[in-house]
Amino acid sequence: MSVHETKVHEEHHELSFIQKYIFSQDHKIIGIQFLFSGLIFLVLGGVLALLVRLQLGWPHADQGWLGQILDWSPAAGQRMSPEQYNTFFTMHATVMIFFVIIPLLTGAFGNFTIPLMIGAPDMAFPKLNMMSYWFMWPGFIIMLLSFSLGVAPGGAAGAGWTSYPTLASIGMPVGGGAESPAAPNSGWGQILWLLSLIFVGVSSMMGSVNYITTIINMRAPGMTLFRMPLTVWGMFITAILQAFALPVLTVALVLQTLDKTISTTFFLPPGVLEFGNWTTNPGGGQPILWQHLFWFYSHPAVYIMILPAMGIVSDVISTFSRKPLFGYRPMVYAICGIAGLGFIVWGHHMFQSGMDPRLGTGFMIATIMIALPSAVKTFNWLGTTWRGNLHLTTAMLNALGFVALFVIGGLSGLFMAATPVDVFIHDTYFIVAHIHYVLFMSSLFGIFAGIYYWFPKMFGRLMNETAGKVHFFLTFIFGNMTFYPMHLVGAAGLRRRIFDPTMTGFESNVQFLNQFMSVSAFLLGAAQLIFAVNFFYSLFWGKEAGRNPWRSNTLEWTTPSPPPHGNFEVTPVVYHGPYEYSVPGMEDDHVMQTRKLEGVPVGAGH
Amino acid sequence: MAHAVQEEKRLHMGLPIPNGKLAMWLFLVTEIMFFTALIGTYIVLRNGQPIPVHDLVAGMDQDGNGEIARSEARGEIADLFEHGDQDNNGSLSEHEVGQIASVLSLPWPSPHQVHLIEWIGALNTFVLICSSFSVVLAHHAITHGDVKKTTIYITITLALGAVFLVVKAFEYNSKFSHHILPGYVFDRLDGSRGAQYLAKVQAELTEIKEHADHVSAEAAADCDKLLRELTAREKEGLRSLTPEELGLRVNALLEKHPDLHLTPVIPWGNMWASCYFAMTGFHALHVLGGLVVFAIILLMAFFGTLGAQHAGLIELTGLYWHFVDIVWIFLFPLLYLV
Amino acid sequence: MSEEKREESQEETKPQEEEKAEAEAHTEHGDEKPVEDKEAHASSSHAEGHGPAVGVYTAIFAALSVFTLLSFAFNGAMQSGMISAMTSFALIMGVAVIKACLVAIVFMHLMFDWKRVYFMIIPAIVLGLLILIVLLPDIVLGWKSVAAHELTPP
Amino acid sequence: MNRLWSILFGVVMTLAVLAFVIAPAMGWWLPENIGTFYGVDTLFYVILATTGFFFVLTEAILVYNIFAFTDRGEKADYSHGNHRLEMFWTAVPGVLLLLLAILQIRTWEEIKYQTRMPTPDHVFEVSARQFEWRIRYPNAIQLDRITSAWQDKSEPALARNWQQFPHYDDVHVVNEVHTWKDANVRIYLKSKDVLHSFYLPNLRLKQDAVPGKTIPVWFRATRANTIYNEQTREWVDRYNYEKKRFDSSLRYDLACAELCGWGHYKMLGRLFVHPDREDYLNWLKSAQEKQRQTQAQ
Repeated sequence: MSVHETKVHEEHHELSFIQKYIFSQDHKIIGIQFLFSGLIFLVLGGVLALLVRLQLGWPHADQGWLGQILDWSPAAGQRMSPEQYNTFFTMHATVMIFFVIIPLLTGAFGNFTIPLMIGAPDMAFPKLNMMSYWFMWPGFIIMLLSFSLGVAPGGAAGAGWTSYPTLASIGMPVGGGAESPAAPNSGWGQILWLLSLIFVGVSSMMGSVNYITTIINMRAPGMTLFRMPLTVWGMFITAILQAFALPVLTVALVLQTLDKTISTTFFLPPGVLEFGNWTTNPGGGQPILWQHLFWFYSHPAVYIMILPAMGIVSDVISTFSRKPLFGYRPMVYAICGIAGLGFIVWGHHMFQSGMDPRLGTGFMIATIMIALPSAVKTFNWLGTTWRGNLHLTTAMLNALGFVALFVIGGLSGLFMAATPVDVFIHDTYFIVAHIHYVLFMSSLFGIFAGIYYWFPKMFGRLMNETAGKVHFFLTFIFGNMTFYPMHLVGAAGLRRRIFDPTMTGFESNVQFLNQFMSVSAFLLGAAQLIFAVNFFYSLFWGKEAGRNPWRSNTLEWTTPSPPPHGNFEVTPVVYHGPYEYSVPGMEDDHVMQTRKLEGVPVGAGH
Repeated sequence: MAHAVQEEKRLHMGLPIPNGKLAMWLFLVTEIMFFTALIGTYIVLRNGQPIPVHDLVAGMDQDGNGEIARSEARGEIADLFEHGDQDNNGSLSEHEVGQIASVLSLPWPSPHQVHLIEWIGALNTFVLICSSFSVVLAHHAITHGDVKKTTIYITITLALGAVFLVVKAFEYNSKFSHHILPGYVFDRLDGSRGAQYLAKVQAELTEIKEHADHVSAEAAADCDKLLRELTAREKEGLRSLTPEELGLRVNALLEKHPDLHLTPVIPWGNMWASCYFAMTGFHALHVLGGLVVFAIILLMAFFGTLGAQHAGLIELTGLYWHFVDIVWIFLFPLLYLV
Repeated sequence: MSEEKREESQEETKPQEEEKAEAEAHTEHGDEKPVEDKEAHASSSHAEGHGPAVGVYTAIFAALSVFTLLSFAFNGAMQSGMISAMTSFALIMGVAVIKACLVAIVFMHLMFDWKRVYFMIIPAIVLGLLILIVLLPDIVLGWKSVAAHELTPP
Repeated sequence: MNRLWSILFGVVMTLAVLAFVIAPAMGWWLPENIGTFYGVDTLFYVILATTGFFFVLTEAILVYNIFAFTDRGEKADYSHGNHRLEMFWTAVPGVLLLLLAILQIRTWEEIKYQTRMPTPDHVFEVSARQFEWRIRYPNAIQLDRITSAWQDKSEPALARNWQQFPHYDDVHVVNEVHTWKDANVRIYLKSKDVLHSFYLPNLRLKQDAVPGKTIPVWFRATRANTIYNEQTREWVDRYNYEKKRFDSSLRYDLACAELCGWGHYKMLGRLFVHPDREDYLNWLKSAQEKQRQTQAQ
């Protein structure tokens, strides 16, 4: 085996373009592939979000040229139909969660940083790594195909990204075709949605097995677990979450696919359901079972979408505060705590679902307690900046933005966690505000921080700082203008997932805020153009970065930018933790992890 | 299996365990979660079924458009259970009715009702245990450098796995021929389902009548009698058999002559079939995957590239295969016995 | 190509130095010892070298076969009314657990590898049981209580 | 001056606090609570106060840090943390959160636990379907029987029977929930097709309707808004009894809060709270009369 593998190693240097950049087995290229596909889908998800906002802001307006482009019927004032609206928000969530945030955080940053930060030449299984990327593509393609009316006559899935049965799962009886009597777009569109997610799930599973193996077994000499940077810790725990939770989602997806295609009855309740003149065959299953299986994965998935960002932000803040991370070990324990508790809180998505209310009490206590590790992390970030020497680069600004906004997202979570309050705000815009503060305002700021921070390592060039700061400024302002008022409209009771928010008294009260949020959302979208231009401009004409532009300590900065195949010229040996900044008695304010400190007592977490 | 880059002798941190084995165990952990969710679904759905016999009879839709019809039907069936159906010329003896009633009142189909034969399941368990044994022997052989023995044991394993699948295929076939498939099972006979059932059984009885030589004389006679009853009543203006009555009669017939191709009524049969095919189907897919790997190993042996350096590969394959065995160890009692 | 070579040559000249550095790196923070791959191979082949003999495997195989018969017998006893359904369920599932443990411990070499993989297996089992336990009140008991109303004769 | 970035953070966070201060004045706030689940509102404010305090605290420290320590021109303090501080800010929020959790339990039990629901004065069935609420009321005699048989919170067989098997002279109404002031209402919530959610914002009530399940729901409305209009001979809502005139804010909507298909947004109804039982029974009688007429046709 070893002889064979060494050979493969050497062959890499005569690889064709396709092997080097398309079907690459190099973790860095794969990471960059994930980065690009994630950013492309970010555009798609963003456009879908703007369409949703358009409808919410001006539900009765004639959409004019846009309607013409999208072929909306002139008879209906060139407005989108409610079915299309459902499709748009369903696909917005699906694309953003499964094709943007998770691939960007775990796929792009996980792949790029893990081997570099632990001093490994590559992932443990490069071929598996490549497969994990290319398994995303059938998912991408199937999901995109479902938008085509030729493939899915009812349009893409429109039953919400949670795809609750029986709306999503009802299919015609055997031989009745794939159309759904419950919702026109839960026919083929829904089946394709399920298949696509199965592919994405398998891809993530491959990735997580690879990450865990790599982190456990391929660390450089001296890189003990408690000397790993927090980014790696975040990725490690995320991978564990995925490994344990994803199979359950896969089962749920498969069972729903069977329900829709071969008339199994896992989620079809006993008793006949009536849709117009059509009735289902009797089932014997349970609609709530889906919710349990789904949230058993999808709640940990929320942490999958935030833990890596927390890790990235910890690294960035420590680096640019020129100060050791405050409370390294508590930070690690907090991540583990979030992951551990994360497995026993899924029921808080189901407080109003008809779940046994006694379970609700238990889930509530666990859920409220999960705020504790999050609070500890926030305090430690503040502790890190306290009496530091802050360098406000774009990466740092984004990281600070993460902290500022994660506080909002974290605290608003308490409202939903509290069962009685949740009775009122469940399925209102309050939850929409919460999820966007956690996933957009936090995870995406974490992603931006990561991109600005590692861009020089990925491509050897620095991004333009001025443009970056303008981008941050506008995103921070418009982001808050878009999502903050959602708390207020949520408190006023505005339901989520509705086509026309002016139908009831309590909802039409806040229509002004809806328009305000829509305008802000368009501005927010426009501000991202600055990022796109900056990204591509810097890719080709940015300033040369050199090995360690930020004067960071971690191992990836000991290599050239971009690192060569195999990463390290010499296997690095690690002597101390990753956050030894501003060590007293040293001239330089940073000490690479590979540099031995003589006579200075150092140690993470002590 | 394990194409690890880092197999060179080099200092590194971590566990004293090769990457391949660690990853295989991680994979098995995801598989544990996968099958837990699948089997868990089965367990909770099965134990969640609340409905004893009168629901087959009365239906349980709650809009209650026909309360009167329902209570009438309930009364009739209660009569049927208590005294036998008098105008049936005793084709359903009291004992039989009691027996059928007790079977129907189970909250879940018994193995018998869905044509599961316990000893076949046990046989398949034994086959898989044998294959586990042979694969562990193959691993033992290859660690001692005995490639020839390894090849033999792997061949045995492959053959046993194939036997398992063949047995499974026969089992599936018997389900197909009795229409015990999700969406096809008649587990309730209210509303339009009842009319569908009447038509279906009538067609099947006619079919049997036309090809009477395929079944025993006694069975043919019983079928003929039932068919005559079914059709004669319509002509003579008598009260026709309700779907529920017909269901009981067909079940009784099948009790007597298990080989008849008649569609039985199986309360919760759809749910049962859904669970059965999902669980055994995924298990069979895993078996198939294992067989593919064994076939690859055999090809390697055939071309002479198999050697002691592949001990790791065989160990990992063995781990996977044992796991598949363990899954079946749980599936067998859950599906066939308890 | 050249980089590879350089790496290798440096590897060759460095090991002693590195190991020393290693040792020092660890005296400061001795929570984890580095492992040499040689050692890893040695310890996993340990299982093979001094692993269970064919005799042990055969014994386990025999035990598994006997247990399969046993669960079959329990089922028969239940059907003929000798033991209650609950008892037979408990016995049969108990036998299944024992069989699974035998396979895992001996055939899957957990008797050697347990201390290296337990940290994955235990959480999986705990989480698996957790799903079941949480689903029980909701789907099993919840249904039954609703059903009880529905079954009350009018 | 890089430290000016602190102004951005400071201003945005101040505006965030201000937004919650001015929102009630602008009407972007919790709708009027006409039910007895005051606990929901109280706990909302308790959590708002707690989170508000921590929000201001953390953001203020963050803004201060950005202002004070940006480009300090001297080396950062070398510190890996403080064990006692960690213990402090783990223990204090931990205890607070636990208290917060315990605080919720009673209200939750009051709203959802079947065993805690009071003996009802009024019983009806809500059956959701795409995209309307079908409501079935027992007639006056049935209602009397059911409620008088209801003792010690235990549901009588009569009620179970009624919810399972519709009676021929039940009153069927679509999208209109009628009750009277201060009546304990027990609803049997069902769904005929997909998931729906029974959402009465003014009563702080929300419960999913699950096909195949009957879920009990209760509430008590404490403010009447319905009056008999002599001219049109109809009962109309939005009537303010205290001010003796119509008031559009007294429109109590019933909405579906769980995505149920394309028409989810328009699956709406109204809550009519009659001033007393007598008025309700009058309405019931007229609705029954109307139903008979349409059936006769």
